[in-house]
Formats: sequence, structure tokens, C-alpha cells
Amino acid sequence: MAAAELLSQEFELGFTYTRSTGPVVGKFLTGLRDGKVYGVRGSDGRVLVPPAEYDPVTAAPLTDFVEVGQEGRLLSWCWVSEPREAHLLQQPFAWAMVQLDGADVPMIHCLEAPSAEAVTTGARVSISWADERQGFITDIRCFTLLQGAAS
Amino acid sequence: MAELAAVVGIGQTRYKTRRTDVSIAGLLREAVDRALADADVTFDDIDAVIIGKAPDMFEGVVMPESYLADALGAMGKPMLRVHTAGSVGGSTAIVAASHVQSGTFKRVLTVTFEKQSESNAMWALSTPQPFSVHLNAGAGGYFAPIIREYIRRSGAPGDIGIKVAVKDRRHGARNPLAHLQLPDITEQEVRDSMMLWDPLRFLEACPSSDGACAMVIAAEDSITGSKPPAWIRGVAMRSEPTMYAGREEVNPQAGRDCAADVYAQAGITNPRKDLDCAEIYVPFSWYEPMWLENLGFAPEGEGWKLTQEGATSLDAGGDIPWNCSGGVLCSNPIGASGMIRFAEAARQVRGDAGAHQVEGARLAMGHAYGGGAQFFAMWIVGADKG
Amino acid sequence: MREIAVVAYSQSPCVADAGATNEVELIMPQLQAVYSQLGLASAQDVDFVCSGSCDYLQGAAFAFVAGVDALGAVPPIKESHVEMDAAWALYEAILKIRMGHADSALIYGFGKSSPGELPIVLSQRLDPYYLAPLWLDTVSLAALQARLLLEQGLLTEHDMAAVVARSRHNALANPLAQLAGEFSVEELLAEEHFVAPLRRADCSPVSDGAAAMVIATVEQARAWGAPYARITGIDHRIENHNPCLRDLTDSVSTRQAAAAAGVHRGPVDVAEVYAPFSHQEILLSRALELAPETLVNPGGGVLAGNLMMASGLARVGEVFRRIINGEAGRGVAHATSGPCLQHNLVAVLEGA
Amino acid sequence: MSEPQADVTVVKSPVYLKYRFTAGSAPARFLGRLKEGVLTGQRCPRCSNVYIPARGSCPACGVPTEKEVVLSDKGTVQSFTIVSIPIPGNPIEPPYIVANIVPDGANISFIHLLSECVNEEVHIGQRVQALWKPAAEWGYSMDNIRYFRPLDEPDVAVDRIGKLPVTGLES
Repeated sequence: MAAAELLSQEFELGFTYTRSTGPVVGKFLTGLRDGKVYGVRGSDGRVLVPPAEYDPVTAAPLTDFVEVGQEGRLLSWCWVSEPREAHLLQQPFAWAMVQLDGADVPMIHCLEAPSAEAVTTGARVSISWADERQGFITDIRCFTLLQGAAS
Repeated sequence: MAELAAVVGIGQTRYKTRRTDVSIAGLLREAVDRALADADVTFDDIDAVIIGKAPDMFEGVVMPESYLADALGAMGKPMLRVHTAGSVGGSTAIVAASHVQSGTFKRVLTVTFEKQSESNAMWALSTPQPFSVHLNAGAGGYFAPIIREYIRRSGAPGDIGIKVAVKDRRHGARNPLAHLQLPDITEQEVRDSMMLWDPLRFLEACPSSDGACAMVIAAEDSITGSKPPAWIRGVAMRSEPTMYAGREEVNPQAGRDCAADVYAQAGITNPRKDLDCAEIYVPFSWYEPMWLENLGFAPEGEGWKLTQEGATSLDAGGDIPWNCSGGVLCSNPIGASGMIRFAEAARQVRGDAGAHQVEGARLAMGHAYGGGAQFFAMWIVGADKG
Repeated sequence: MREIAVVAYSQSPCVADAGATNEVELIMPQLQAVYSQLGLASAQDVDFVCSGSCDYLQGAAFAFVAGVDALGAVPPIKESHVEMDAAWALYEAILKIRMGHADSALIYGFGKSSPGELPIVLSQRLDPYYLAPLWLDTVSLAALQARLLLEQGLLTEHDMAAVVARSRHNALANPLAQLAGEFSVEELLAEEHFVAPLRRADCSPVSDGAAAMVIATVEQARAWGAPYARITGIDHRIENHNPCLRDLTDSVSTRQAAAAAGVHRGPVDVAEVYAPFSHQEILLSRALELAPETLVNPGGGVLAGNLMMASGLARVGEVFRRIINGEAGRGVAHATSGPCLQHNLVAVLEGA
Repeated sequence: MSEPQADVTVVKSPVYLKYRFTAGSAPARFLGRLKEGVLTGQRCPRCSNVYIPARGSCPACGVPTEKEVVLSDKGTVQSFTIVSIPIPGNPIEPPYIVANIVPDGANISFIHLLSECVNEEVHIGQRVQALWKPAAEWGYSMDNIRYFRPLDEPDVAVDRIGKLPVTGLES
């Protein structure tokens, strides 16, 4: 019996999904499109950004929306020296856990920075909006460092 | 040896082609909130959460139970995700029941869903892969030849499928949650609908739906709610390979064995006589006569006679109504479809099935199948403990 | 409650790319191995079969259906599947035995992750509105966690490198490992960062393979006459999905599962901890409250080879092996699932 | 000022993943022979049934299959359906026939197209043969067979479908 040839071929598994947002995710994405950031107040009083649909402690539906700031503080980060093809930024960048002003928990998004050395935990960062906003999480293009304002 | 367990809460969404008003989590919560309310419990009373759905490609969320933990109030609890192809709704209910029947938990929440409108069912069920050796003509293309063989060997008249299609849609018109609402459907309309996969016409096939179904299952000492519990009298699952030499595709042995197992547990010797009604997974009309035989409601080759004489019709006053809720032919959120059968069987024996109630139902069967009619899950629920 | 024991276990080597080996071909040798440990002919000789796998690893819907072709399921068998690590298939099988619907069960898990880019595939496990569209890969997410631990002074990069050095060293004695060798902490720290603060060596490799196990009631285990280890406790708990809503410096669900499984009721000779990243082994060992004398991941753990969807089951299998070999009397196995240790399972095994 | 826009309720989310698929060794052997215009199956060492396309195991016995068997490109219609909707990604125009065909020498059917026939006259037990594409177009694909077409041979009794030797009806 002849040895089997190695049959190998690339393929793409993909679909452009149509996601209905429901009221909570919809509020947040509508806000992004309009250049605003909304969180929601949880059962323990914490402001959660992006807004959780259901309370992280009690699972109750959440509806008490709060607009929060567009600047915040870097709580943790990591440096991607070789971005993957799927990543939104193709230059070396950081993933950032950012607690926006007025929020009580951080959110994760990309952070554009010239180098890992420029990034420090505690740094002040600001939202950099996408040129065209459509109501999607990528309306936040990324975070950027605010100069000389470590807190 | 198994501990006694019962369904004490049932919640379903309205089934629709597209539920654009809710997120994925919101869709599940609609069913879950109704099930908790029906059982008169809150998340605090739930010990574990068991979730099921068909392939993740439908919504494009990998192992979505991770994301859904918060919405299902599972924090700090065990959570399990079942996936057994089309039978998953049924097997999820059985796995959930085992959490209680094993004596491990007092009360569990189980939920299944599909939000098929996020993608496209045809695509999600047969995503492209290189070097596939099988021609893919969709689910109908797979099952239609098996139906043709059934018709050949049973000699069933050609209109049996049409009768099932009309009967289940008329049943569905009694059920406000049903996706297809076709109260005035006629046999002529079904006959005139497009022949998709000969001998299956458009109106003989199930729709593609968004929806979720949830249940609360509790131990004998933890029954809640004001409605009577539906006691779980038997549970069974069977699997066999998709293809093997000599496989009986029309009347799969896995289905026959599964039924024999679940009947033995519930003390059923004559399903047509002993059961008051059944919710059986019939996604294509002809599967009613085929499953009537496979499940022992009729001798081999004679299932179609029950359909023909109206034995399975609530409207015709049949002695063994099948799919009073309208069945899969009216609503088909794939991952939930099996659990809907199990839940609707429970609704019947709780006397809580509304306009599609079978009067005085005491013992009912829920059934689900999947893959190439190779995975089976069944349960029997009763108004009595047994 | 019925006493249940692990009676047979086998795992394939961890390989970076199983190449021309499909699911059936991956699974079958492991099934044959556990059958031969017990003198069974096929899955017909157990009462229940449960498997764990994930369609998205290789990008094909219903991958597990093909797995059934490896079982010899004619006549039909009692069988189920979880879209989770097979450690949760084990959990389902235990419930089935406890309720008296089975006296024995075959459990298997398999994963062929090499066809895809696993950290990116798993990014789509994050919530579909806020995080998945960012393609936040699992390595980056773990790196965010590692920095929190580092900057709060809960561990050092030296500690992390020490975990890696021990894993590579231990793996030298593990013929199934993918990565093994003698490395000093200094050598490891001299490597460049991959996703800082993580180095490549801090991350488990992507491996293809399968694992299989047979469990049974203690009565059945004795009837088979094979050495066995009793499962004296098992529990699993899940936490919030969004990693930002959890304390990433601890694993609350591991603590809950460990307490419920009875980890602290006796000394722990060996612990197999499913830590895909070096810092997580330290974090999890603390959450499990392991004593300094407990042997942790003596075969190298998943840092030496990570069979996605089977590694959790493999942790249980490894503890079983140590116990029946007489190397340990009581051991703890841990499995994890979900982003950044969202969901954790803990099992306690003890000698017969 | 532009009109205030409606709230966001639906978003489009592209989820595209790249994979490199490698066929298993049994399917690869099958496809390799198919590229040479030969249909092959594998015989189970335990139950002796011949499987096409081989997946590497006998699904009934759960044991590896290794013995390759050359099959005929003649076969029998086990069942079929006339399809009126297109197959995604396939140029064939409805209505067309999809048939479960057992090649002579095998004990299991596969699904393929049936053509050059009157749709209404196709029947279970009918004899058919593969129409191959020109050899220059053969690849690692069942598409090497354009379709099956009726053979002028007597029908196979239903209880013999799936049991014919590789020599077909002649034996």
C-alpha cells in the first residue's frame, strides 16, 4: 500500500453574524456611536463599564445607566511586540485594563503606545475614537497615553 | 436507586424567525425567568446550571456557556454544557435530571437555546471543509432518501406526510408560543407547496427559529411552586454511528433500544395505551409514521395508519395525540427543540398546557433525536410518582 | 453515595501537529489502551460513554460525531458529549453512576488544535459584543493577569521561571511531554518577552492528542481486578465571565470547588494543576492551599504539553497513575475552562 | 446638524477564522486513489464489511481498518431524492437527483448525483455507473465523478443492495 500523501489545505470558517444587542448592549453601542461612554450601576453600587446586562453578583437585569469619562487609569497591560493577523492594531501595541473616570471596574481594549517602555501601570489614558463610528466596540479605536499625567 | 426528581418550573420564549429585540443572553433569560417564576424560586434556590445547544457556529460564540454564566446566575455554582447534535435539548434535560437523581443536588436550572438568525442554518450545519468526500445537499437531502425507503417498504399512501404537516400546524395554532401560526392550513396548500427534496415539500419541513426553553428540576423533598410537579419516571439515551454496513436507517436500532429502556423504567408495556400523549421530534412530516413504528406505538409498516385515522390528532380526538404543541414542524430553535419536547410533555402531565392540553393527561413522553438519526434522548414524565 | 474509582487511563503523546491523523485515528489508540488495561473488547463492555471536545478547535461542526466511529457503537450504546474539557465529561459520568444508571463509564477527550490559531480561536469564547470583536487572544489575557500578580507583589518573574524550569525538568521523565529539558531560571529569564510580562516558556504549547479513562463503582473495579484509585470528592464552580469583574489574582471558584471536594480533609501527596501559564500554577496552588511538601505537576503539567479539551481529564489520569504506582496515597486533580481560569474543577483521588 | 440617528439594536459582527486542514491518513489514502480514478474502500478485520470512504475505523466494531479494497465504479441505488433547491457552492441546477449509491464490492452507500435519467423513472435497486471527468481534471475529490448514470442492467433485489461483490451482478 502506498504511503498516504499529506493532504493539507487552508480554509476559512467565517460568517458576518447579525447580532441583536438588546437594550443594555444597545445603549452602550449607541453611546459609542454618539461619542459617549455609558456604564451601568450594579446591585452593589459599582459602575460597570461596559454595562453588564445582568448583575455580576445577583444576576438581576441592570438598567441604571451612568455616563462615565473618556479618560482613565491603566490598571494592567501587556505588550504585544508581534501583533497577530486578527488584531486590530498591526503595530506593536499594548492590551490595557483601563478604569475610566467614574467607573468602578476596568475594561479591556487596545492601547497605542510608541514602545513598552512608554507604558506604566497607573498611567492616564484617553479614548481615541475611530474616524467613522457605527455603534460597535471598535468605535473605540484604542486608548492612547495622556502625556505627563500619571496618577 | 435513582432519587426521585420532578419538573417544577417551565419557561419558554415565543419562537420566531428573528428575535431582534434581545441579545443572546436576553433570549435565554426570557425562558429562564419564566421557568424560575413558574417554580416560584430565584437564582438563590438553584444549585447548578446545565445548558445545551447545537453547534457553536450558529452564533459564532465559542463555548458560549462561558459568556452566559452571568446571565444564568451560575456564579459560584457548577455549570455544564451539553452538545449531542440535534438531540441536545433532550440530552441536556437528562443530564440536568441526573444532577438531582444522583442525589448530588436538590434543585437545578437547565436551559437550551438557539439564535439561528445570527447566522444561517444551512451554513452553520455544514460549514465548509477541504477534502470532504460527501456531497452535501442539506438535512432534507440526507433524510429524504430514508423517507423514500420508508414509503417503499410500508406502502404508505403519498399523502401521509401532508396529513402530519396539517395536523401539527393546527396543533401549533393552539399554542401561542409556536413560531408558525397557520390555523387555516389545508392539505391542498401543503400539496401545492414547493417540492424541496422529493418526497418532502416546503410545508412538510420545519422552520428555522430563534428561541430558548428552560426548566427547573427538583428533588422530591424540594418541590416548589403552585402547579403540580411532573415526576420524571424514566430517562434514556442511545447513540450509534452515522453510517455502518447494514445500518437500519428507517427504523434505527438506537431509537428502538432507547424506547425499550425508558418504557421499562416507567413500567410501560404498550406505549399507545399507557401514554396519554407524546411530544416527539418530527422535523420532517414523514418522521411521524416512522417514529410511531420505531417507538412501538404501531407495528412495523403500520405507523402511517395511526396518522391516517387521526389517532395522533388532538383535533380529531385521537387516542394518542402527538405534538399537541405543534412540534418541531411549528418551532425549531435547533438546540432547544429537544428540550421543548421534554418540557411540553411535562406541561401536559401538570395540566398546564393551555389550549393544547390533552384532557386528563397523566403520563407523557418527550423525545429528541439528532445527527443522522443516530442520537436519541427520551423521557417519560407523569402526574404520579409511579 | 456510591463509591467510584478510576480504573484505567491512557493519554497520547502531546505533539505540536498530529498531521494526517483525524479524530477517530487520534482517539482509537487511547481507547484500545484502556480496554487492554482491563481486558475489555470495546465500549460495549462499559455502561456509559461520555466525551469532551470543541468543534471550533479544528473548525468543523459536529467533530464529536466522528468520534463515535471509534467506539464500536453497534449495538447502540448509552453515550453523551460535553462541549467542554473531558474532565466535565468525567463529572457527567460520575452522576450517571451515582444515580445507578451505570456501574462503569468510558470517558475520553480529544483535540486537534493545530489546524487553527488556538489563542485567536479561543478569543471568540469571550462575550460576543465587547471583547470577542477585539480578538483578545488568550495569551494576552493571561499576560494582563500576570502583570496584576507581579505588580501587587504576589509573585516575581523569577518565581514564574522557576515553575517553567521545574516543568521542563519533570517532563524529562514524561515520555508523553512535548517540551522537556534542563533549564536554569537565569536562562529562562534571559529569553525575550513574548507578550510582556510573559515569555514564550511561560505559556503552555499547543498540542494535538487525546486521552481516555474508565471509571467504575468500587465493586466493579474489584471485579475487574485492576488497580484503582477512589474518587473521594469532585466539584466544579464557575465565575463571572468578564475577567474585569473578577479578582484575577485569586481563583475563588477553585477555592470553592476544593472545599466542596474535600481537598483539605487530608494531606495532599500530589497535585496535578491545569495551569496553562506559569503564573497560574502559583495562583492555583495557593487557591488549592497546597502544602509545600505537595508534589505539583510531577510530569511537567500542561506547560510541557496541553491537550485542549483533554488536559483536564489528563490531570485526573496523572494523579490516578501516581496512586496506583504507589507514588502517592492521596492526590488532587484540577481542571480549568473559560478565559483566565473562569471555571474550575477539583477532584480528590485516594488509594484503594 | 444631522438628523438624530436611531438607537443601535443590531450590529454586524464578522467572525472569520483561518485553519489549515489536514486529512486523516485513511481519508488521504482514499483521496489519493481517487485522484488516480480508482474507488477504494477498507475492509474491517472483525466484521469483514467494506467501507467507503474509509475513515480509519469500522464504526460498527470500533477497530482500525487497514486493508484496502478496490471497488467497482458500478453500483446500485439504495435510495434517492429529487432536490429542487441549489446546493450552496455547487453549480448544479435544480431539479437534480441525489442518490445513496452502493458501489459493487462495498457494504455501505455514499451520496452522489445521478443524471442522464428521467427523474420520475429513478428507483431503488437501479443499477448505475460513474461518469468520470476527463483524467486531466482529476483531483483529491469525489467531484472527479461528474455524476452516476443508469446502466442497462437488471435491478438488484432490495435485500441484496449493499451485498454485491466487486464483480457486480455477473457473479
